[in-house]
Amino acid sequence: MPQVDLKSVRPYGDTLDDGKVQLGFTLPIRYGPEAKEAARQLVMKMGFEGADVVSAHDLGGHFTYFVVYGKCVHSVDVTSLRVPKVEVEQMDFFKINDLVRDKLGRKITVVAACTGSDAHTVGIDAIINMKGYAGEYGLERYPWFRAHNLGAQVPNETLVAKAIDTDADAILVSQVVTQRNVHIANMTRLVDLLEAEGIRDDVILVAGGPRISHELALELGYDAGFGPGTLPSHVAAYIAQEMVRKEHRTSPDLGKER
Amino acid sequence: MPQVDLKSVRPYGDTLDDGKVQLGFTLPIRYGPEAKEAARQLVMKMGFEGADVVSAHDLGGHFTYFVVYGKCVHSVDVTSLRVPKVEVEQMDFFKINDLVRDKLGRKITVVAACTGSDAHTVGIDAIINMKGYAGEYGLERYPWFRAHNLGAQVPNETLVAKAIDTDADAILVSQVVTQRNVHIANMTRLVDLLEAEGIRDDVILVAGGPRISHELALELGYDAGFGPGTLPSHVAAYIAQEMVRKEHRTSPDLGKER
Amino acid sequence: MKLDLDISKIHKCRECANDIADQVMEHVQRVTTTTIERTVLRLLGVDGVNHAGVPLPNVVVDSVHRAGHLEDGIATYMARAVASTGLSPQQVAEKVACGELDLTLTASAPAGIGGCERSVLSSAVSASLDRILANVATRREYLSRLDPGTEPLIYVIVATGNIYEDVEQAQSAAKAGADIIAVIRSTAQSLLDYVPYGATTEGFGGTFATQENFRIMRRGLDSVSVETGRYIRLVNYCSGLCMPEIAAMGALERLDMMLNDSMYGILFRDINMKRTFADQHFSRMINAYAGITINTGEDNYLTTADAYDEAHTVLASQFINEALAHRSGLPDSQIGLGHAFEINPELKDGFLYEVAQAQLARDIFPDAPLKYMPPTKYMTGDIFRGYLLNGMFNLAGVMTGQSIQLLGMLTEAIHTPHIHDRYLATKNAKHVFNNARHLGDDILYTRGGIIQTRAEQVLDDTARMLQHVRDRGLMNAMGEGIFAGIARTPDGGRGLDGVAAKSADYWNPFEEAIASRLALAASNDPRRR
Amino acid sequence: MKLDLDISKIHKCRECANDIADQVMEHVQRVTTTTIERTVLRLLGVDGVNHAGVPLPNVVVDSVHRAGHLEDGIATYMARAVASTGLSPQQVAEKVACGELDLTLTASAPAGIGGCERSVLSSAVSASLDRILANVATRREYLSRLDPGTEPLIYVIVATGNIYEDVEQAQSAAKAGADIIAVIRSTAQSLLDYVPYGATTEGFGGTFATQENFRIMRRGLDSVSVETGRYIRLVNYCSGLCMPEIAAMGALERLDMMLNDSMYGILFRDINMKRTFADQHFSRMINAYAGITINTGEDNYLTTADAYDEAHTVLASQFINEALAHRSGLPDSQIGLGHAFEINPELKDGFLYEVAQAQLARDIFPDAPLKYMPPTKYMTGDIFRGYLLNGMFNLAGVMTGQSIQLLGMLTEAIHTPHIHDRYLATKNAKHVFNNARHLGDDILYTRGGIIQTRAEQVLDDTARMLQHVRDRGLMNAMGEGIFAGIARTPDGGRGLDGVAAKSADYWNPFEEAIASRLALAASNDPRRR
Ligand code: B12
Ligand code: B12
Ligand SMILES: Cc1ncc(COP(=O)(O)O)c(C=O)c1O
Ligand SMILES: Cc1ncc(COP(=O)(O)O)c(C=O)c1O
Repeated sequence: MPQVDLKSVRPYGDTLDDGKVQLGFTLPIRYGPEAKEAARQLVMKMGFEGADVVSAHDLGGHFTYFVVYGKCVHSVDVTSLRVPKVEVEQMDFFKINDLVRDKLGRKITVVAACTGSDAHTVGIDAIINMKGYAGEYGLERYPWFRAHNLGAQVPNETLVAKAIDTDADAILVSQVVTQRNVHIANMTRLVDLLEAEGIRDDVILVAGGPRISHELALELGYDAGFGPGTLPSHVAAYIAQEMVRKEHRTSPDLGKER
Repeated sequence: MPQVDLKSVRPYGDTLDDGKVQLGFTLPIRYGPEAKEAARQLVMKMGFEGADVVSAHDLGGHFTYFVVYGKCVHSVDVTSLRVPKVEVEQMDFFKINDLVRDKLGRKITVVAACTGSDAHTVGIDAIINMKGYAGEYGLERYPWFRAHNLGAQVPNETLVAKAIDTDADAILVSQVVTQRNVHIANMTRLVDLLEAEGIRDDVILVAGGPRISHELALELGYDAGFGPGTLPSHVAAYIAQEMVRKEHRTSPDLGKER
Repeated sequence: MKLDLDISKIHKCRECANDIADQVMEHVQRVTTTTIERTVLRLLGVDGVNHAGVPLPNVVVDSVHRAGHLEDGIATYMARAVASTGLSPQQVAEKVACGELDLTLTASAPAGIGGCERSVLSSAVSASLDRILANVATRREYLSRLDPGTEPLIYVIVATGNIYEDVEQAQSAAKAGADIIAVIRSTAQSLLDYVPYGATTEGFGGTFATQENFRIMRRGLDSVSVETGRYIRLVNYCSGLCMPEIAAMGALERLDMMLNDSMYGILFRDINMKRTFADQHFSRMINAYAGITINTGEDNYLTTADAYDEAHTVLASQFINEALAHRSGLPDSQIGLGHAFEINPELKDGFLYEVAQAQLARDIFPDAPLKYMPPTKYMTGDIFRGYLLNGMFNLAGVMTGQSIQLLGMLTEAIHTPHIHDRYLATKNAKHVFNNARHLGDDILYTRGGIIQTRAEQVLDDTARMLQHVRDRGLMNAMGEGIFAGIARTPDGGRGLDGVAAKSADYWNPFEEAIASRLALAASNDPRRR
Repeated sequence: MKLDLDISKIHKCRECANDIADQVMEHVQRVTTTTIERTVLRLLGVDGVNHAGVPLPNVVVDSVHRAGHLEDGIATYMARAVASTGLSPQQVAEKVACGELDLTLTASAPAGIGGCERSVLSSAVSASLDRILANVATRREYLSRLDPGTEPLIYVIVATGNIYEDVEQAQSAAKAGADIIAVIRSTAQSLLDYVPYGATTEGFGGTFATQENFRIMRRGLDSVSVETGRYIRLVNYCSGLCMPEIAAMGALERLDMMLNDSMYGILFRDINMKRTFADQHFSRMINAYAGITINTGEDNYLTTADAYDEAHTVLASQFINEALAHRSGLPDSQIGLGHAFEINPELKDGFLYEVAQAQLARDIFPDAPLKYMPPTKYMTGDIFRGYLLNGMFNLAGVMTGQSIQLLGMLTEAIHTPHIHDRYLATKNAKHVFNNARHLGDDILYTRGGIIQTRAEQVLDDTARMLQHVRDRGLMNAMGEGIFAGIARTPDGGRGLDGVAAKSADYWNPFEEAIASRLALAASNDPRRR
């Protein structure tokens, strides 16, 4: 097979650069030959060289669902991609606790919640609860962490109050429901509140959820974002390392002495 | 629900004009966050406002398969679409035979084949064979048709020879295999041969197959094209009506008298 | 019985569940709640909102409750007001709303009201109950005239947040073959201590349950029923802080099924259990009277707890839901006990364990219209895998004779369903149901095989659990996190402030009337079966 | 036996099939064909093409055949030429190709050659056979060192037309979990009366079967076998006008399975039956010797005939293929009888009929590595439906203990598989196999139920059909369109000109050697079991 040109990568079906892409969508129009043609033309507008409507289904009168295969002409320059990633060295339970003990000398306090009207606790519980997730312990079991899990449907105000109350080092927010971008509004509001309280820079602010990426989190003013498949140790390692970094920034000598 | 603007129709997920489209494709690059970003960017290039890589699979080292959902910004003007259609009034077995008897007064001869290296006879058999298809008789059972089915893998030359030999009124070609556009080459060659023999205008030239549209057939110089779901009566009605039209064109009075 | 279970163990479980339910009923009969009283008003025809958008039933009940007088029941006050003003209940409510009338002023009157004062409401009570009866008749008429569907009935959800888009999606689904449409509620409506008003177009993850929305959707479905020749059933939720009010709305607007679980709100919405147990009872009486099939929510346990390890909690909860439902007058044919296909699909022979669980429910509750919930927890963004899992789920459904199959969506992990997701799901179910229609009849389970052994084990675990719950009492046992790993206490959670002890003169004309029409021995006699 | 079939009916069928096969063998033993003789040359090491691109085995055999001298076997001429020139067979062939040598000039020599002339080839013969044995040993060694896979083995096709792309796709499939890779051939290679030469990159709907392509793919699979720790099997086709030549190539390049049906070419490629019956026999002897499992092609019947109505033709053909395979020395463990999941999926209870058919094959051929083909005919552009049908197919496969599961592609009706189509198919199969691994063991079929009744009916129809075929003789019966509705006559079709009656002095050193190594009683004694 000829070499892939990473400066110009195209979809691959069974031959390099054949551009093969499958699409599925509904148009709010009546089923029939014209509908198929509309689907074809729509796909052509996306930058396809050929498009084949391989199936069309009447969804009851005035909607039609299509599956289309086409040959995409676009390409991506993979060499120029930069994906922001949480900067963290992977560590296990023991190493993380050792790091906190040795470099920080005190427990890290975190408060966590699934905020707004969101009641999906399974994700945040996976990170925080004793019992943990995928064979790993949650933060509650880390001897050098003090974790407060406020549970579901927590108003941003309550979360901020708890953070102040416990003098938290980190705030962990879970957002699962994303319909009508409710998570964006909700996450933004938390940052506003923290800023209004003047404590935004005192805490490490972390978001997580199945549709959260590090990039999105950064955009919304968070320090880090964690997506699907996150393990407790990922989060704990990040917080611990970030705490140590912070400590060194603010009082470099003290940090070293401990 | 607000009215659909037929001049600007967009994909519909659950809200008018939300533009929701699902895509699936493979890129010939290694699985990982960069690959996901490449997929996202590729979709953005197609004219999407947002794109969410909802799953990415490692296809064994240097290929990654993605499923992406995005919001397409393109729209189609459905009011301006024109889809060429075979011009034919639908008729049943009895009406068609009556038409041929009454307006033509002689049997129509057709020769049919699945040409080139293509051995998919089920489609052409459906149209021609006695036993027919989907509850309809095939052309062999039409008393006012004389049908010769040459079967599979018939060289274009053989087909043309048979058409000359039987003084055929119509030639029916089936093409199922389309890989590397072998059907286009094959169908084009048949037209060339007919022209070389000087009989292109003496016959009604019809193509059919799962990837054949009337539009494509016209483009390649055929009189009509029939796609998936064609019934014998569709083809018979078309040929009968076209024969009658032809007859009237060439000898209008004679035609009327019969 | 396909599983050859030990009948005595089943009897044992049912006995425990009855004892558990009776204990709960002792509490239920002693209290009323704000939403029960608002329900009374709604059934008396009180509707609309005040200038601030607060529903009139809330305005009126709160005015009495704030004054600490809910104990006699709102009907007592309303009857007095009607008797003394000659206004209709709605007019009384409007006057209360604009401050022109204060119902609590009559609170100093001698406790209890005479039969003659009570009787001013009797025409309003009958009118309301007759309207519901008329709905029952209309439903019966539709079902006899149109195709009532074949089990497993196909149940899909719509959840756009906009009732008008919901109708589009529902009609499309019906045409594709769906039998039942559920309008999913906007996130956390359960936590609202009032029912939103009017047609709504802005929900999150679902559409608000309002009476107007019910009406709009019912009209949409009736029209598509006639068009397709199949009666399309409508579902909504009467969970949360307004269980009985929504039950009443559903009864008035001819819903066919309602999600109504005796413990869902307690566990999953942290609603106070004293509140919920009272609310669920009255709401279920209304459901029963309206011929509405309830859907219980055992599936929810398995979204947080492991479906293999905690299978017995589902069965235990089904027994409890059944026992409590009987006490509200629901016949077996209206008790749609819930369960779910949520075992980790990567488990070897996982399909056999799913079949075991589904068959177990079928064998134990032969007359219940079991509601089978699809895989959700282990769904990922891999839509093809999702489509296949849903196919296996549909196979388990038809094989084990489930009644109501809530279809899984291939995009479960991604978004609330797009119009074609639902279409594809319906095709999937129809294909599997048809292609394997009689598979269940055509096979036997090997004695001592994986399926049969698993079923026995789950039944044993259930019996043990129910005995424990009986011994501790359900309210206390719930403090141990026995369901879904969630612990709740009798006085924790939302809505306890809406619970009031009944006085000796407490009066709820609808409870009385429905109990008598349903021939419930007496609404406060817990010894019913 | 799960189906509780009447054993005597099965015996009856097998008896008929043996009689049918014996009749065929009477013809087989009397003739040779151009491709059989070319195979002899290939096994003697003759390879390469002439200036016009014609393979040397063709050049040499044609030169003799054109002169009408094939009756003695090409080995006779080659031995003479080698003996008289001292050249190697390859050198002889090259000289023939450039016109420097004419083998037919020795044709006037006294018929038959002496043992001493014959013996000049014996080292070439043993070298060739030993190389094949070494391949058998290598395979065995791989299978013992690496994971040999669990049945049903996952079989997928690659079909890009370009052998290098095929390797990419095959390796990706292997990593996803495929156990077996088949390289589909370019459209109509069956009709070529020669085997293309060298690495090829331009096929239609598949890739040319050439020895170099076999080698390239074998290398690719060996490398991924080591990488994944699982032995990945390689398959190609020895159907068509070159059956035994391709069998020889497969033996030399360590293929593990080959499509080899006794009637496929006759029915589906209109190849002359006298030609095919002779070719399939020798090709299967080579397969047998090389430890290659054959895959028969009964699935093809169902792409033109209806799978429900014509189910018995599949079973009848399996019996015939088995009987003929035994006569070529194939043990049951190498007879991968084919069948398919092709019943119209819209048929009510269709899945039950599929299970009946698959279980029937399993019960009747307990030691055969049955090859189960996926739905193709009723696949449409609806890829989700396709994915589901394939899931049901996979379920039938694991439930009934199939050995080789050729995976269906969700895009079956659209294109030859894209790289992710195969990936998705593999995930589908692995999911279903794991999730329902012991379902077959855990259930019994109801006596007199749909499945059992259907199986009996198919067996009865099969018995009737085989009796009829025995009475008429297979060659005549094929004129009646009994398989796939296709009628063929003994002298019709392609390739009859390549058939020659053997002389008394006919010599085929490989047939002899293999027959003796396989302990076949004698290659021309048809009375073997
Ligand atoms: C379980 C579940 C429920 C359960 C929740 C039980 C509970 N106590 O959590 C119940 C049944 C109650 C429920 C209800 C609803 N749900 Co729900 N539910 C799901 C489901 C099936 C699984 C979610 C889950 O548990 N995933 C497993 C966990 C482990 O994964 P995770 O959340 O991604 O978490 C991981 C990472 O993201 C990360 N992470 C997550 N949070 C955080 C936080 C931090 C700080 C960090 C570092 C990491 C991190 O780490 C975790 C471990 O790796 C999904 C569908 C699906 N398969 O995804 C729908 C889904 C999430 N639900 C959905 C909806 C709409 C609802 C409802 C709003 C529906 C309704 N109107 O009634 C209700 C209401 C709930 C509410 N008020 O929010 C939608 C959301 C659609 C969208 N994108 O907006 C989904 C996608 C289903 C769908 N397709 O419609 N649901
Ligand atoms: C059956 C079948 C076979 C059978 C064919 C048996 C036979 N005697 O026909 C067998 C097993 C032999 C076969 C072999 C191959 N097949 Co095949 N086969 C199919 C299959 C499963 C069904 C086709 C079919 O019968 N459809 C049913 C008929 C009724 O539909 P139809 O052809 O569309 O016909 C209708 C209309 O199109 C129209 N019509 C058709 N012709 C005509 C002509 C006229 C004049 C008119 C008016 C109308 C008309 O009317 C018909 C009735 O409505 C398809 C997959 C699929 N599900 O579609 C693959 C498929 C067509 N095959 C395919 C391939 C690649 C092959 C092979 C080349 C593979 C190989 N390398 O060995 C071989 C070789 C065959 C060859 N030389 O051509 C590919 C083609 C890919 C492509 N687009 O190029 C497909 C799509 C499978 C795949 N995904 O790879 N195949
Ligand atoms: C019984 C029951 N009620 C209600 C709901 C959800 O409604 P809400 O989010 O309004 O609590 C569910 C969840 O599916 C349920 O199972
Ligand atoms: C036994 C057998 N041989 C060969 C083929 C196809 O090969 P060809 O197109 O080269 O005839 C098939 C079709 O799948 C088959 O089943």
